[in-house]
Amino acid sequence: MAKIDINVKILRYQPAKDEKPHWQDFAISVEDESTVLDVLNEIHWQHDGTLAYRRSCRSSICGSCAMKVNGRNVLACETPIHRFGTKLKIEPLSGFEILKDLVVDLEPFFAKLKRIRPYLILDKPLPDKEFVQSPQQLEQIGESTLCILCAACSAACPSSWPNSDYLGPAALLKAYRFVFDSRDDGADQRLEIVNDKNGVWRCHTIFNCMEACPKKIKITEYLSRLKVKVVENSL
Amino acid sequence: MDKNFKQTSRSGSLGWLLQRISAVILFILLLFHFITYHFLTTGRSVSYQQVLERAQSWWFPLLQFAFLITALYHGLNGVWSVLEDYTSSKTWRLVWYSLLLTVGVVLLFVGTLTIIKLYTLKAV
Amino acid sequence: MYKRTRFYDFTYYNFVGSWAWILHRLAGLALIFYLCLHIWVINSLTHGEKTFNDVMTFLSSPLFKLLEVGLWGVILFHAFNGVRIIIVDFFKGSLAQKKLFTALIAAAFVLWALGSYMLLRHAF
Amino acid sequence: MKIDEARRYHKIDAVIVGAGLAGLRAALEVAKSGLSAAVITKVYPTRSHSGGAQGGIAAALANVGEDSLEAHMFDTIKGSDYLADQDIIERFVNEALKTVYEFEHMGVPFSRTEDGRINQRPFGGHSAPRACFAQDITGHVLLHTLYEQCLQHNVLFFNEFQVLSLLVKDDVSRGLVAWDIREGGLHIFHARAVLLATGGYGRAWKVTSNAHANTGDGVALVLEAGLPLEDMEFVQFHPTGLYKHGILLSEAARGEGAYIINDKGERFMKIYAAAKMELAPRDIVSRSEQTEINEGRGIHGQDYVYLDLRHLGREKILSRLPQIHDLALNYLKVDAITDPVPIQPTAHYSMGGIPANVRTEVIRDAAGSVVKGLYTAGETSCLSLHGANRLGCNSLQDAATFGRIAGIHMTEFCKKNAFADLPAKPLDAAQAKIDRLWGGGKERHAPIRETLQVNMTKTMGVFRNQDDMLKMLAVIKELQERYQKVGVDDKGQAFNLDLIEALELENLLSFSEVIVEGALARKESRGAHFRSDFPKRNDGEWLRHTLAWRRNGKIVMDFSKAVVIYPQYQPQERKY
Ligand SMILES: Cc1cc2nc3c(=O)[nH]c(=O)nc-3n(C[C@H](O)[C@H](O)[C@H](O)COP(=O)(O)OP(=O)(O)OC[C@H]3O[C@@H](n4cnc5c(N)ncnc54)[C@H](O)[C@@H]3O)c2cc1C
Ligand code: HEM
Ligand code: SF4
Ligand code: F3S
Ligand code: FES
Repeated sequence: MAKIDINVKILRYQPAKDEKPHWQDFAISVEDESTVLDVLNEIHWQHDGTLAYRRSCRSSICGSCAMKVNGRNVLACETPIHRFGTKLKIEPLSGFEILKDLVVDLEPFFAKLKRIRPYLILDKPLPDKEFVQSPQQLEQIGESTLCILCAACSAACPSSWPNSDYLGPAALLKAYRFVFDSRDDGADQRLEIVNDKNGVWRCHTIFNCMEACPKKIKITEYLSRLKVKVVENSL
Repeated sequence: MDKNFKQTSRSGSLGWLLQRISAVILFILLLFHFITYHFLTTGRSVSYQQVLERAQSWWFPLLQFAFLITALYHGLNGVWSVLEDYTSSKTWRLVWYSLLLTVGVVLLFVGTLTIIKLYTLKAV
Repeated sequence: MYKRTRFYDFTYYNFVGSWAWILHRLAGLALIFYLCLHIWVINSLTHGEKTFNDVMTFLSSPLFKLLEVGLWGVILFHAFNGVRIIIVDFFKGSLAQKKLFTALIAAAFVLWALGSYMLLRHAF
Repeated sequence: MKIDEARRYHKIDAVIVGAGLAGLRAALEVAKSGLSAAVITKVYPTRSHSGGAQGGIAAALANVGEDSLEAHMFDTIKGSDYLADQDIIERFVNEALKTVYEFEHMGVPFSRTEDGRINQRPFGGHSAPRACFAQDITGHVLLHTLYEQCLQHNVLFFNEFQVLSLLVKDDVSRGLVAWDIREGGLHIFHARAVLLATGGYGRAWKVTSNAHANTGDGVALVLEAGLPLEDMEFVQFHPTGLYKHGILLSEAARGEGAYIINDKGERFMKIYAAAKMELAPRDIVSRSEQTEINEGRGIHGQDYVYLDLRHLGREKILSRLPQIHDLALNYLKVDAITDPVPIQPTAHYSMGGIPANVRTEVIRDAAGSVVKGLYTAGETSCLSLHGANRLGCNSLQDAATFGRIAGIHMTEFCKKNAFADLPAKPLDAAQAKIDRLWGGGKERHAPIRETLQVNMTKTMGVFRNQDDMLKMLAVIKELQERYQKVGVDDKGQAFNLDLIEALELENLLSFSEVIVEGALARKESRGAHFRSDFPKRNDGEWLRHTLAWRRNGKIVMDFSKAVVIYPQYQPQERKY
């Protein structure tokens, strides 16, 4: 536990006065085991109160603090600075519109989530107790339920950059999670929604999403299974 | 809420599947095509005569024709999917689509003609 | 609000996946462009022996041979990466996509070297 | 009326503050009945702290072993050190099964038994395997599933809105005023019924497992509205907080067999709880750790001890406790496979809060008179279900079950009651808070918060005594003075984090005073509240709740609210 001097470059954008984002440098001294979030807090609390960013749980479960650090999407709160040496370059997520500094507009992201009907759709009557679901059936969707909706994947997907209509990996992963839930009866509706040019077919297996996911979810694999399911269903 | 996702009502499932099926077929045909035409025909060793001879065995035009169709379909369908990624306006989409279709039809015609001609031409 | 990324974010750290995709796309476009020319040129073969020989001479020139070597490389990359995509799509390739990439590209490289030898052995 | 000056005015049947388990569950219930329900939350719903819960949600399903509602009831009563109200617990255990089955029907991916039923595991203080869980992300999946249900039933979401004042007049709730974080500007929400579900207040401590958002806004708002708070002195400290960060290392580590050791390498729990060792209840383990630290047996004489996983082996650590391994590595650069992990007790759960009855109606005096149209549920409420110490896994169940119950009663209330008129000048209180911060005082909020948190951790931790607490009170008074002169750097409207944090600090300073006053008043040791100067439980005088108001700037207490005790569950000594 020692103090080190680091150089932090942050992409600033204050909507009230800036026409375009610009870089600002901060030379600060922090403990060597700090995380990127600690660094932002330090700057915000001690140097420049106008810096804006999102954070809450600071234990990598709430998904607030996804941002681009040295060219990669990460969760600021779980990323120790010792991974980067003494130079940090912090930017908001690509792909989304910037509201202010590191805060991006996530409304489209959540709207897309809603779009794929992210809830069990049931035709059968409810049992008195729980539905029976075997551990093997659960296994199919287990990993996909880890998603914390941090948007790191969707922001990293080159397919979404030129075209913000694309549903994006996070929403599609959610579609997978319900289509492959043994309890669900709504696959037809949901597959119809994702079977669209702006749906699953805009995924070109680029893998940036999977590389960016802080929960290490094998997103591309699940999107592939979803595609095959759509094909099976539409033939 | 739906302003964030324009449902295009265009399914991509068939295009996607055919792109992959055509790819597998192409994989075989293209290697074949390259070997027969490009590797074995190098140098001045190939004469008009030889080419015509081979072109007139019964299986050759069939393979060439299959190659022509799959390659055109796969390639143009690929370009279409690229263009779709970058154009969202309906009009432009229509323009591109017609253009690709025309190119496809013309090349299919020219290519087929070539194969038939090569098959029927008598060496002089 | 400010929209920063309009087409491609070149400052994003590019992983195996995204470079492979860009190259695959460019290769595909190059190939369909070549295919169009190819069909056109081959058609001229049917215009008699004189034209045939003119074309053939050009096609056998060292410059063209070098272009062909490049073409062969482009084809192999697109074809083998295409195979990787198909394995990802249907055979759980995502779970080892980087290894797959390395293995397939290595195979493509070997074929490229072999093919290039074949193409160039009579050229100079 | 200054409604015109509000950026916007919304008229909605039921307005729910907070999008954790409690808030969302209530909103869902209201929305299903066809009334309009709006959720106001300062972070996106899925960012709420409920998502951080790992262990599980308690319900006596008896899927894995023998269990019964009575056993669940008794465990909860005993766990609470007999301070919990037993009528509340009775309703709680009766509804708990329904809550879990409903969750399952909504699609929660609970871990399963071999025959496909909801799996359950043992948890501290529960006498049977009662924790229904989903891997180690139970809260996360519950929260996400509920959010998705709310989307389906068209609950209105006001994401990134921070509530700044309650519009309560003549003991009738009329709505509230909130600041739009995203774009700036005050909004008036005119409602028939309001639910406060703002979560815990652990952010008053430096070392805490709580999220940045857990600044106890709800309790502060209630205090400001002239209403009382209950049992605020009871705060649970979790024994395995990551050193300095306070981030929670799940109880699963000890469940899997991890040791806690001091500087001499001894498993010191053998002195304090020989039978249960590391698996004794949280308050006991936390106190034992602190005793070791205070007596100089912390590692290198410092204020931490070790959580030792090394003997579990690489295989088991990586497969069963991957999260713990990652946390230690990312935050402390410690590899749990080869090195022990520094830990210390961390502020974790707020037992106290906004007093309410079994119908979740907010009450305003010891006699139980209610504030019309005002409800509360979840960690911010004090029903009192957890008494002096809550059992693990009971709080998710609390939030969900009483969220649902709140929804039911709010729906009923909305159907019977018209919108009450807004008070004159509804915006004034909220506007004044902002104006003052924008006025440009010289003090900054960050050092004030830091001083508060450091001192709270020092004096209001697992051990408390009169001298320390009096000093703490003086610190708080001084900080409150300083707060009057705070100004913020950021004068912008959009996403003004500076302003938000300064506003939250005001809340922290406000309720911390109540915590200290409550702890000073309660001259006994019970559950999580341990006074070195009064180390014994005192049932004769203190089988009662503390209620505290702020009147004319002073905290006023009332101890006449007695604990509800059924004859069959008389207080006994609490032994494990
Ligand atoms: C690390 C950790 C692990 C835990 N593990 C378990 C466990 O295994 N089992 C268990 O039963 N319990 C566990 N708990 C406790 C449990 O998670 C919480 O008690 C419970 O989730 C609280 O839910 P809630 O709905 O009351 O509040 P929260 O989930 O905290 O939600 C509060 C909401 O209020 C909103 N809010 C707050 N202030 C304002 C304002 N001014 N304006 C607008 N909105 C506001 C927030 O945005 C948020 O949406 C754990 C707690 C922690 C910290
Ligand atoms: C030899 C075997 C070939 C294989 C295995 C193959 C495979 C593939 C695959 C799987 C795709 C789909 C990529 C996606 O959807 O993201 C694709 C796209 C494409 N292919 Fe091929 N291909 C081959 C040959 C060709 C040829 C000969 C051409 C040119 C005529 C061509 C042109 C294209 C184009 C333009 C695309 C679109 C690129 C994109 O969407 O990014 N391919 N190919
Ligand atoms: S899939 Fe991964 S990257 Fe994408 S939103 Fe979920 S957690 Fe984030
Ligand atoms: S990066 Fe994008 S293209 Fe598909 S595999 Fe991931 S969503
Ligand atoms: S702050 Fe919650 S994920 Fe980083």
